[in-house]
Amino acid sequence: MDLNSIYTQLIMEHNKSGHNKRPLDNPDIIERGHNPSCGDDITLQLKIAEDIIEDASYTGVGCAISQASTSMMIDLIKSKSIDEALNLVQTFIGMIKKEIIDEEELEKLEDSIVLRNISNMPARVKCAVLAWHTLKEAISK
Amino acid sequence: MDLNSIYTQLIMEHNKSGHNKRPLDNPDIIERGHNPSCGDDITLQLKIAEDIIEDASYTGVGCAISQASTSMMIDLIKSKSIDEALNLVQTFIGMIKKEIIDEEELEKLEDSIVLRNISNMPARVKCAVLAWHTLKEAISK
Amino acid sequence: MNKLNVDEIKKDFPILDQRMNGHRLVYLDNGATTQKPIQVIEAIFYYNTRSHGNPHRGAHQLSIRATDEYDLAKERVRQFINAKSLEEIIFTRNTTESINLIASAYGREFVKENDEIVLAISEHHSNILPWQRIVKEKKAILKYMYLNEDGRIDTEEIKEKITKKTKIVSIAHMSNVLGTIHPIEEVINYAHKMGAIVLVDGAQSTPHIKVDVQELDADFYVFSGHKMLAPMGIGVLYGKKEILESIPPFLMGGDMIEYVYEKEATFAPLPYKFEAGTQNVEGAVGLKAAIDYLENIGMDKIEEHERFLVEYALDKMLSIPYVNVQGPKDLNKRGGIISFTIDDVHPHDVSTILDSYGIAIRAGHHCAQPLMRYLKLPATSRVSFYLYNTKEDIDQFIEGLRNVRKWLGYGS
Amino acid sequence: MNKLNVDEIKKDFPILDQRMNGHRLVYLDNGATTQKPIQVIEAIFYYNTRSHGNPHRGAHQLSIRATDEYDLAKERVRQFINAKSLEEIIFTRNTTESINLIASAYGREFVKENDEIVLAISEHHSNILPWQRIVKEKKAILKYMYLNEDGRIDTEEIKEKITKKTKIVSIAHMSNVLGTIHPIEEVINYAHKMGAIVLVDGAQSTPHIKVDVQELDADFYVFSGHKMLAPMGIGVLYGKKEILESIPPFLMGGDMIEYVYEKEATFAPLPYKFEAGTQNVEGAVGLKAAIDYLENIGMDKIEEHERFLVEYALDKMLSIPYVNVQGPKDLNKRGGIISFTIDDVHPHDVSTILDSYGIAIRAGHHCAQPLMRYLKLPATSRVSFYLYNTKEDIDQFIEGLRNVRKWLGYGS
Ligand SMILES: Cc1ncc(COP(=O)(O)O)c(C=O)c1O
Ligand SMILES: Cc1ncc(COP(=O)(O)O)c(C=O)c1O
Repeated sequence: MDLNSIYTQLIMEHNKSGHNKRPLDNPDIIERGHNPSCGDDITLQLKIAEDIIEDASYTGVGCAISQASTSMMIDLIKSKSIDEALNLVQTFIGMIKKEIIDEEELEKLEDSIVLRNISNMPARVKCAVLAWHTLKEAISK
Repeated sequence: MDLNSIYTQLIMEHNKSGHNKRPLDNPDIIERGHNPSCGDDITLQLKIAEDIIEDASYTGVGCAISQASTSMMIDLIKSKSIDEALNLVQTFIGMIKKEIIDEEELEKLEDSIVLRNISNMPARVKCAVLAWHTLKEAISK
Repeated sequence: MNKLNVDEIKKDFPILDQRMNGHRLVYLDNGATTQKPIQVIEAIFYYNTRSHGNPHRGAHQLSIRATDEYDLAKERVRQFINAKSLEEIIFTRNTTESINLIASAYGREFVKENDEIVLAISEHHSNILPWQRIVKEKKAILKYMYLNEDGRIDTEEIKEKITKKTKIVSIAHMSNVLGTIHPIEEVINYAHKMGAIVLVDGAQSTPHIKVDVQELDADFYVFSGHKMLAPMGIGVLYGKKEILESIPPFLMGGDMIEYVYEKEATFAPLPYKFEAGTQNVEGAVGLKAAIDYLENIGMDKIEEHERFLVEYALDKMLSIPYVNVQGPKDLNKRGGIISFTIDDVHPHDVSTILDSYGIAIRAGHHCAQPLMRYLKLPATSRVSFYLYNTKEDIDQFIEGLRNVRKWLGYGS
Repeated sequence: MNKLNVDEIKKDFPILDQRMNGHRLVYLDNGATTQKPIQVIEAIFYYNTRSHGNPHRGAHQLSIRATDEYDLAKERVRQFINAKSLEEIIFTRNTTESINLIASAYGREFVKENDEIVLAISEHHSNILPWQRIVKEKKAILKYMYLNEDGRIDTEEIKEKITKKTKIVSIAHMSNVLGTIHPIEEVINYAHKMGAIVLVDGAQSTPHIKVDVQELDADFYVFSGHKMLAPMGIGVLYGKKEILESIPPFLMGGDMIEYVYEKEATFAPLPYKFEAGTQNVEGAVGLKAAIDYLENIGMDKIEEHERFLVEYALDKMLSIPYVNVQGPKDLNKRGGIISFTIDDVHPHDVSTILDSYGIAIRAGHHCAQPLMRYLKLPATSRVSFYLYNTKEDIDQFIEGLRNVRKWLGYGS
């Protein structure tokens, strides 16, 4: 296991910066996601106008991987449509499960692509996918 | 394990003859003894006059070893006093547990001494001692 | 048709390669517990020397390996009995615990006053006592399906005992005393029609015949590892997902939770809800290796081999006048278990005498006292076969059998 | 004074002789489960290749050998914890099952409305959930003894929580999170004065310190084999004979009976009454070998060695400014477990990073969510030692610890 492939510069920065970690004013959707077994617990907040995710943020606690994954996801989905966002979730989960390996397809995940190596760390997969599952719950309702 | 030391002529005869296997008329004591795990189930019947066991018999079912042991015990205790009988029980149990090994002491067990080898067959010890434990229950009350 | 190469198979079982009381060991007590092939022994050895950790609890390599091994074993069991999903496979300690879990958790939740629970009279104590308790607790009613002369349950008996009042039917797939294969498809179909659920005790069937829980449509199916070449201390409870989801946990503690507060707790999803405390990973690893071994040979071939052994043994036994065989005579209705008595000789003496010839059999009530009482037998002797038994084993057994009466002073 | 020869001991543990992620494996997750010496592995191997049978059920040699092995193991456990008689030793699957047995069987029999059950806030989920259930069923009351600043329960707290209304006190001898050794003598004395019985959860103590149940006067004492060099799937329940006799069976079936009729049954005497179904003889054999191994070295020496390791580790950890150690500072009040946090780094990241240096530790809530909530910590990292850990193991751990923050972009 190469730690460098997991704790990358990007993850480090997203984990530390916390630029997406704040409550929104009057969010349209609030969705909590949690991993009882490891204690990661985040709350996604979304502002949605005409099917477009206008703003997004999160609050909560968790490890660097769950925090960075959440933050990167938020960067990615802002200004996207609900359908696009759902498609991104699918792509991300597919990447982690190693079901999607086509580089071109994965490119649309932008920064989040750095999390692909987490599939080599079964104990931490749950941390990486938490935000994405939570988003799916939030917007497929 | 030498089967000859267990299934002896004597045991065979006691098992087959059944000369002590009958109900008594008006017994003074009736005591049931059983081994749930193997199904041996005997009922001792005793006639007692002034501390002397005047007559004894048994009814019930069980393997050759339990039947023979019961029959030999009955032969032994007839006309003995309660105290003598209790003492014989102790000697018999002591023999089986290999706590009593003195030949002279064991001699008083008469025929029953052939059961000493049962201690090499842990699975059958219970069969051999059933009658003796039952007798003890019956007469130490 | 490919036959079992039993001589090769036997080499995999080191324990069988020993002499007992001066004779070749012939192990015919497989209904009680089975022996382990070196492949199972080595799988456990390898686990213990390379991969042992507490599964599901750590992020370090050993814990991850242990988790993988555990999950792989569960998937293997799922395939083996063709369950729909992993959530339906719960590892327990043995058949007894599996049945207790269902009787307690399902029974306490769903059985009401005057409900009926139906068993077969031939059930093992482990499939009787837990129901006696729940029936007492709930003021419900316990009923038994009795056997016909051939040791089987017939259609009329099924239809008489299973009614609209029946909540649960619990029945062994194969009797551990008579070897009878019960008509569980018929029982399941009819019980479902009446609105009852069915638990199948597969302790004696799973090791010997191909089981498909979906095809059977069993609601619960349970078995023990130690009767199918695997270690002691590991058992399986299969349950349909909807049903398992509807019942509360049984044992509590460890990883079967979601959130725990001082006064209350929420529970993990299936199957973890029913797996309290540290699980027996070694046992699971051994069970996986055992299933690999069995399927590598082929359950159909094992079944065929045992049928041959039963036929061969029955034929010889029936030709001895003082041997009385119990159970069905029709080979299609029975598995590799034969219970018998010998005139004038108590079953315990039979087993001690045979043991002196190196032959391991069982004698007694076989944890089925109600059946023994029903058959009016205080005890029987029992031989039970498995894939490593040979024609020679049976010859040695028959030879021993012919000597039994002599030891007790009977001419033959 | 004779010190432990750890280099020799380490050679007995083949699993420790491997490299993990390019580093020497340092196993510091002994609180979760421990590794097996070759002596234990071989005892199981030998059993499986020479002596395996179903105990207590057969009159043949293999069954007799299995019975002997099982009984010997039980006698070994009796000696190890100095129980008065064999009837007081019941083999279970693990600590969790032992506690569930008591909570269910004793609790259902004796706990009445408004009775109080008292736990420590630091209990493992396995010692919380079974009590939550019985309290709910019986409309009884669950109370917690809280810890003082030093992570310990003081006399005032004991006297406040344990009262004449208390029926049962259930408390760990040693906390699996903080390493605190609780004042269980004091708890037991006081509880007895108030008329309550005491269950001691010895999962973390029995492997590491000499336990004498008679001296402690514990009513129940429970522990798991897999935390003391033995296999998974075997645990122990010690109970005072009079108490065990007064409570009904828990799991039912198999050999725990005397007579079984269609509608009712009578039960076997102690300890069999509580041992339903086929027991885990291999597990018992492994447990015996583990106790032999431990006592051959000496529990006092093991305790002393661990104390040395804790002192050495604590000293180094306390000198690192961003490491925060939980639990008692007084070495006499704690065993070989240290929970800690690192500024700015989540415990799960700590454990993943240390794993990449070959160091196995645990992170999370350690199955003690109420304690974590009480301590206001979402999670901690935890190291836990055993007889095979060395000074070098701790050096490597400390070295790894010093690298953790860098991986997350902090200067040191
Ligand atoms: C204090 C304590 N109690 C109970 C348990 C549960 O033990 P097991 O999982 O072996 O049942 C543990 C360990 O996980 C423990 O540390
Ligand atoms: C039909 C049947 N049911 C249940 C059991 C109990 O299995 P275990 O002792 O493994 O729990 C057995 C075997 O003893 C059996 O043969």
